[in-house]
Amino acid sequence: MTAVAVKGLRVDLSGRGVDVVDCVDFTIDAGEVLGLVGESGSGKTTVGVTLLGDARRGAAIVGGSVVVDGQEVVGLRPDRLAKLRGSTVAYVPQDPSMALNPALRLRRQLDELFEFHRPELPDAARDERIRTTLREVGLGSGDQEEDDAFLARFPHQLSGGQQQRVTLAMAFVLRPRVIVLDEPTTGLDVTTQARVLSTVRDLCATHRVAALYVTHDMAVVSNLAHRILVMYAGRIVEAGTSAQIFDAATHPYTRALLAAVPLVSQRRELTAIPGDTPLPGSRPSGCAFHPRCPDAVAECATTTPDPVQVSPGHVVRCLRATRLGPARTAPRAVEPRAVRQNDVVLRVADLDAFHGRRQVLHDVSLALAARECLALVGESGCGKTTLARSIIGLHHRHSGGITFRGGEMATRARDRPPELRRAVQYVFQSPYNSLNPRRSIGEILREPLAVLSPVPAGKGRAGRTRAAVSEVLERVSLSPTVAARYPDQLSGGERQRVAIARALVCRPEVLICDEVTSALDVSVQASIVRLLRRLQDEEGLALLFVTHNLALVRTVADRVIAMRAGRLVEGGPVDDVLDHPGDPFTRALIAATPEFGAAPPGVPSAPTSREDRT
Amino acid sequence: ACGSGSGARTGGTPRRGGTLTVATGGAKGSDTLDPMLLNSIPVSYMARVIYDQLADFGNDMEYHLQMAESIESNGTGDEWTIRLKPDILFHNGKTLDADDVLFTFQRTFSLPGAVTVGKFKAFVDLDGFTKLDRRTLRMKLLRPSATFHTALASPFKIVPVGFDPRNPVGTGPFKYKSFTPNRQWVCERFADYWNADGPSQPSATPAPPGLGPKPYLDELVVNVVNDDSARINALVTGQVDAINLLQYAQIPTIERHRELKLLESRTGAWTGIYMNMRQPPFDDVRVRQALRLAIDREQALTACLSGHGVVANDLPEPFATGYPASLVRERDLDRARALLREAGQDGVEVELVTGPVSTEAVSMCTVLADNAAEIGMKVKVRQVDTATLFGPNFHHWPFSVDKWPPQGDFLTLMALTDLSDTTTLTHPGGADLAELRGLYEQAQASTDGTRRAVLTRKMYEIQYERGGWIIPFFANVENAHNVRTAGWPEQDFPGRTFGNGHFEQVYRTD
Amino acid sequence: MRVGLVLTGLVLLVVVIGPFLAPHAHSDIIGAPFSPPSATALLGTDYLGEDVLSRVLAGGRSIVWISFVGTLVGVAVGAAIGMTAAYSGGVVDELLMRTMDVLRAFPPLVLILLLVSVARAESALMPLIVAIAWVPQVARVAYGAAKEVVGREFVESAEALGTPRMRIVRREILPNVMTPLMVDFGLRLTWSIGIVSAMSFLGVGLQPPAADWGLMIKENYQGLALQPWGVVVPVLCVAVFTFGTNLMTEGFARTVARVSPLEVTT
Amino acid sequence: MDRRPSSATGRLWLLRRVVFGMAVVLLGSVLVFAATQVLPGDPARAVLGHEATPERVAALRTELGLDRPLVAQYLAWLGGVLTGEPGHSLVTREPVGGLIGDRAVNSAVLVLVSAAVVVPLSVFVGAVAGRRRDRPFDRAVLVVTLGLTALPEFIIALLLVILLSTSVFPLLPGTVLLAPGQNPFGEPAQLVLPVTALVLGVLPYLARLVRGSVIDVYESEYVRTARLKGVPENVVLRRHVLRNALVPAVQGTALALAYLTGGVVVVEQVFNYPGLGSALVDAVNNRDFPVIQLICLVFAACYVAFNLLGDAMTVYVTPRLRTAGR
Ligand SMILES: Nc1ncnc2c1ncn2[C@@H]1O[C@H](COP(=O)(O)OP(=O)(O)OP(=O)(O)O)[C@@H](O)[C@H]1O
Ligand SMILES: Nc1ncnc2c1ncn2[C@@H]1O[C@H](COP(=O)(O)OP(=O)(O)OP(=O)(O)O)[C@@H](O)[C@H]1O
Ligand SMILES: [Mg+2]
Ligand SMILES: [Mg+2]
Ligand code: NI
Repeated sequence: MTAVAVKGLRVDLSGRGVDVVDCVDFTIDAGEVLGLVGESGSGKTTVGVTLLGDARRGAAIVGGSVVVDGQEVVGLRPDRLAKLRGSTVAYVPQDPSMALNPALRLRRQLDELFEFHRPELPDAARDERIRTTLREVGLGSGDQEEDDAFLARFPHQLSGGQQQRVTLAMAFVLRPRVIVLDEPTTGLDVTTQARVLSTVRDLCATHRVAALYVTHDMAVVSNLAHRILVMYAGRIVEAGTSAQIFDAATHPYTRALLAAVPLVSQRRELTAIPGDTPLPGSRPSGCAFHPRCPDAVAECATTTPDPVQVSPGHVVRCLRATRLGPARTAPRAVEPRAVRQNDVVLRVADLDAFHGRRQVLHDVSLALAARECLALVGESGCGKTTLARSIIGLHHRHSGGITFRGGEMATRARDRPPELRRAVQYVFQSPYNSLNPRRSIGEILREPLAVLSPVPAGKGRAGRTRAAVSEVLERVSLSPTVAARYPDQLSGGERQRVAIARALVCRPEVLICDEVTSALDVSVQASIVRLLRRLQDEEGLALLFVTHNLALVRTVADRVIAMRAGRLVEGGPVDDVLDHPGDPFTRALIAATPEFGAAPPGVPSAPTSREDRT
Repeated sequence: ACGSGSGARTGGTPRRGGTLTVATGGAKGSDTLDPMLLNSIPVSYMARVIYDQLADFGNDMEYHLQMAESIESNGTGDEWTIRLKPDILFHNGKTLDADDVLFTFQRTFSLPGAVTVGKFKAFVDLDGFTKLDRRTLRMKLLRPSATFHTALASPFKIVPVGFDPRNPVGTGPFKYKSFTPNRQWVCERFADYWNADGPSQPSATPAPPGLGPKPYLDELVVNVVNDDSARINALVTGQVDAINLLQYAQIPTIERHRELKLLESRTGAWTGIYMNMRQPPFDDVRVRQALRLAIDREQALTACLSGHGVVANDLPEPFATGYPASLVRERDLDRARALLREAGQDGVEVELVTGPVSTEAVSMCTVLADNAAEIGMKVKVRQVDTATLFGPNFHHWPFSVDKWPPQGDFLTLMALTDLSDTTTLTHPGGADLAELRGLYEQAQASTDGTRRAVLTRKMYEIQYERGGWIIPFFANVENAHNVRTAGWPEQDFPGRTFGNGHFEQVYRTD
Repeated sequence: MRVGLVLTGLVLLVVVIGPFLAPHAHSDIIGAPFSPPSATALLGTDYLGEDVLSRVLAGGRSIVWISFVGTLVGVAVGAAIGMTAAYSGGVVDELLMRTMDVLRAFPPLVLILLLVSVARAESALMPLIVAIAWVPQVARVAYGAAKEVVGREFVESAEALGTPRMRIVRREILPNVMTPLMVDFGLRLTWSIGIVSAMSFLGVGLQPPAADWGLMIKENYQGLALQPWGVVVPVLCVAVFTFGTNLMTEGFARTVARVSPLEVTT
Repeated sequence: MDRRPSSATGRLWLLRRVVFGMAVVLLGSVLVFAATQVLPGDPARAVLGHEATPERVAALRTELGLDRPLVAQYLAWLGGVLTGEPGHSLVTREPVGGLIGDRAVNSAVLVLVSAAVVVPLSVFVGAVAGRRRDRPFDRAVLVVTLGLTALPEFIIALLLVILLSTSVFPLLPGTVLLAPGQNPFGEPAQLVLPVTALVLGVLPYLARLVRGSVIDVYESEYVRTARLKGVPENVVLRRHVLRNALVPAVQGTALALAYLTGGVVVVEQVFNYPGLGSALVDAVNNRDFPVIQLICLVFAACYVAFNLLGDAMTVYVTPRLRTAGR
């Protein structure tokens, strides 16, 4: 039974005749989960909210039809639309911390739905429904008093995972026919994500709800969605069942996306998609993907492709759909590198670190060899950043030894000699935060040179500095013209390259990367990872790679150490640790990481202590 | 000047009783109803309402006896006998007698900051009093003073023995009810006013005969509204019946409103500019005279008073005996320039310290500076607040301003100003001072009025030729009231506003 | 924003070249007080008989100068204090900002009155007095803006490089608080004009015979019924100037800073 | 979670704020005292007037304690303030407390009445403008508020007097005449213009603040979520928008109150209103520093109190802060 039927949907930026999405057709059956994937800016959210008859401020649905549960929502009167929203079709927003009203208690926010959609329902019945739903999303305890106390809370009194579950409960409490989930797990750690995903799957199955699941992460939908739509620049470029997409991806874009995803189970050479997603209004003619497409031919630039059915239910919008060879779902696996372990450049011994009076690191010791990439993994809040910041001299409250090539390093960066400050460099997590928005890239890159003055003063200094800047930009594969731009004129990936360039410009020996890819799309992540590997190979950098993403560890690192609650729990060569995890914690982490290609991973359902209600 | 409007226009039938609400300007936080400390316009006319004097100058500056039946001196002017009128009651029911007068003198001399003491200091001997009977007091003075009776006529308010300024008691037409400095004070009718049937000051709308004894009003409420605009606003919107210290520019506003009437009077009050004769460049008489010749009195009168006043010739007390009306100074820029050049002070620069002592004080200085520039003298006007103006430098500014009410007698004034060591602003010295002193002593010692007038005139002439005062004009006082009130005096030569405070003859007509 | 620029420019033009165009010296008495407009006095005369037009042309200098310099100095000093406190943290932060809190407890006009009661408002001192009144307020704004920046990673990155503190404040923090500071400057300029003219109005600002718009309003208000121009024109000048600077600030805030000016200040 | 402080720290927070506020006032008193003690003018002279002799002035200086060391003067003064006897006016010789008390009440009435008018009005205007963003009403509000901010307060006040009292429509009294001790509420007509002047002074800022925060909230994800939940538009405004938009409005109100206390100085002067502001201007002109000191201190205390109130209210209307104590 069809719950959603979208035909010829087009959303324009108001009054500008520029489409955000166009020619979108799809259907969702009751009980079916449809995955909608694509890079940032491809129009996923735009499509998602049209199912609720909505378009964001500044945009409008200008064509096509959206039939939800037998009712056309395009052009529906506002009051009728309001009746529909929440009861027939529900929405789970991307960021629960922003989407819950901070001034209202949870009960009120849940109850509100009954107030407008089921006013006839007696209080007791409502209560019952709310508590059942809470149980379903894994928040209910079965104990009425405890539930009441929970419902009396305000949103800020919940953890991120709990907040996301509340939004799920809000969506499911009225048993809608259709539900739209917009990247509901971004920002959650893997274990929490795994639990939210299983909740969604169970709920859709039990209540026969049709779901549209929006995400940019292929791995996430791989074991959730029955069918998948791949979106690029406002068009659906490929649609098919989960199996068809993962096993027989046809569109070059889909293939590229898949090739960019790192896997826990397999060390693979990640390939990045060159360039950026085009914005509405500046999309290339013909096939919008052609400038980035490895398989593009001249025709692609001029002819807009029509959907082609390559097999039953598998539709591809590519001129060369039938002519491309078999899918290369599994990129080339690579061998681990050999690193000499005895050439230790950086050593941390028995480090205890504190935030205020709280000790966050206990007896941490590690050694980093030249040319080596050491990954540091651990769940959120375990102390990874604190360790990295202690090494670089930004976190001062610690005891224990940090030595560089045998020389003791002062706790404060300012107290260290310039030579040491030059040799150990740090790249921050967020490229949006780590570049001064008011200074040009050139100025940003010249700053380390000016402060550490490796370019000797004297005549021609300015020229040599400029040369150094151009050179470092080239090393991170950016054009020297970027120097004149400001950070907000760059994409996230380009910014992260600049951040890396800033670290590289004074030719360090050790680079500490703290979650440098977690704010980026997978394909951009792939390009950054490739860049780091290249630098390591070509320049002999030693890398301390901090991450919570185990799949990345497999791809990037030579050795890994796992940390839990401020203590190291396990360490060793990457393949040893990931293939035969010794610590139960490492094992759980591996299990929760979404995977495709390999056997679908199991999803742990027992809540861990972190998620316990306080 | 446009006088007090055309004909009498009253709002209705005159009646007794009622409350008169007025708004006054010029009040200070330091105002007090203590009659020895009167230091602002409002308290000076309020004192007239509550207290009374032995003798007085009328609104026309004519001397007359008030509570005294007689004030007589012996032939040499060093012994005076004061006889009081009978049956004058204080507000507390006590009858006025010689002890009260004696007490008033004693209090004047012992109260810190008493303003009236200056007039008496040189003459009155506190041990020289003899009480002849209940109503008669004889005073032996330290030295002759032929004008002692006029000194008694300038504000010298008789208070009862044991007077307490927190509960002021006098013999005036109104009884004190409440007083908050800088806010409001209230007085009520005193039924036993001794002079209830006495003569009134001339008025365009005198009380009709049937109105009974004075005062006619039941209550007098004086609100302090120091801001000129706020004050006239209060009158226009009917919140008060009368206001004082009207600005000349506001006169047309009054004239536009049919229910409002202007009350304008010439005065003998003046704002003077004082040259310190002991400091250069004013130690040279030529410089002083040059400035006095340079100032354009007509222009000053127009600019500062919009013409509401009369030109003066650097001499005060125009109503005093001996005032030389013939001494008129014409503007003469050539002579002024010549004098300045002679003195070698061409292009000299001086600072003129001025402040809000009167509404015209600052503009007067501006005009002077303007005129001085024409003879090649650079006068820099520095405006300061009263605290600074009257600060420690007050008597030593080289060039400054101050405002004076008329004293009724030039000798009294000289004693308070140029002849006083401590309070002079002009600091005459040498031969001038000696000559002035001599003339003053002679005049005080002569009981012959004609001779006194001659001596006084001599002093006036010295002032005119060599003095340090610049008095460009006498300013009119401007008040306004609505037509629901009448009986206001036409004249107010002392310039104390509200018809010199003669509220006892004001009545309502609504 | 363009309208604001034009208005402000117009006023500044009057201020700069006005005195040269004035038909009379600003303190020359040219006729009877409050005479209506005539050929000699195009806008009539004021309470002393001075030419209103000449005084208007001459009277902008003081107010524009005092409010501009006062605001500039106040914003500069306040910004320096706020940024230093925000970046230094710890004792310096507490010391500076608590001092500012104490100063901030006095409404600007009250602080100014307090200062004026100490030092008379000589025209050279006035900008300083205005500046002092703004320092604590601006310090607060700069502190807030800087505090948001000091925790950011690019500042840490500079610290990890061992960049000298002053250089961090100048190079990393200042550019980021510049925008709110500019908006703040615009707003405070507007307020300064109001405050300077209010000072004249209260009689604690510039003193006659100086020509000053605020003073003119006070001086000629009583003659409003006779000769409105003496009040209306300076009021218009003040209003146009504040309106202009206000529009400019608003425009700047919208286009460059993408914030409402109020958000910056509160 | 570990970030949540206990209830004790919540109460401690308030206590600390109060203590801190008092410290600010105390330091403010030092500032005020220090500032007023370096006066160049001689208050004794100002009191006695122009006919006083130097001996009289010296005697008065001694009497007033002006010849004692500064610290001793300060401590004596502070002790006096704390025990309710903040000295005597140099000018009237009356106890300062008595002089100011009545005026403080008047000013408080003025400020509170203005606040009572301007706060709901601003919230209403701001909310409607924010709701109808970029529509004619909103545009009109923006233009009018911009125009109002361009006019200094005293000019607004003068224009009001011309317009509504003396010249154009003589409807209302343009001068306030209150007997000492008289309740300003007894003469409501007299309050209208001063209150209007203050309201017009504050309205632009507060209304724009509310408008801005309403717009922000309208743009927020949770309002979008509420709409996507099918909540009717009027309920969205009432329940979801206003409640959250209130937070900046509360802060803004505290600010506006503080601003009003400053604004009374000018407005009182224009209307001859017998309040603290006009008393301060008089005192400044008279160099009556016991009065200056006390009034400035009262202003500072009010400001601190308003801020404290604003903070407390903010905490109260912001669950995130209010429940921090749980
Ligand atoms: N109302 C709007 N006004 C302006 N631009 C818009 C609007 N709605 C969408 N866009 C633009 O259209 C493009 C698609 O937006 P959309 O949010 O649907 O993408 P998305 O795939 O959900 O991206 P993300 O993964 O970042 O959430 C973006 O470039 C966005 O900037
Ligand atoms: N400035 C701080 N003050 C107090 N506690 C802090 C501070 N920064 C971090 N912590 C605490 O220290 C612990 C370790 O934090 P850290 O940032 O090192 O974790 P992390 O492993 O990097 O986490 P994530 O993966 O979320 O980045 C956490 O419990 C955190 O709450
Ligand atoms: Mg999206
Ligand atoms: Mg971290
Ligand atoms: Ni006349």
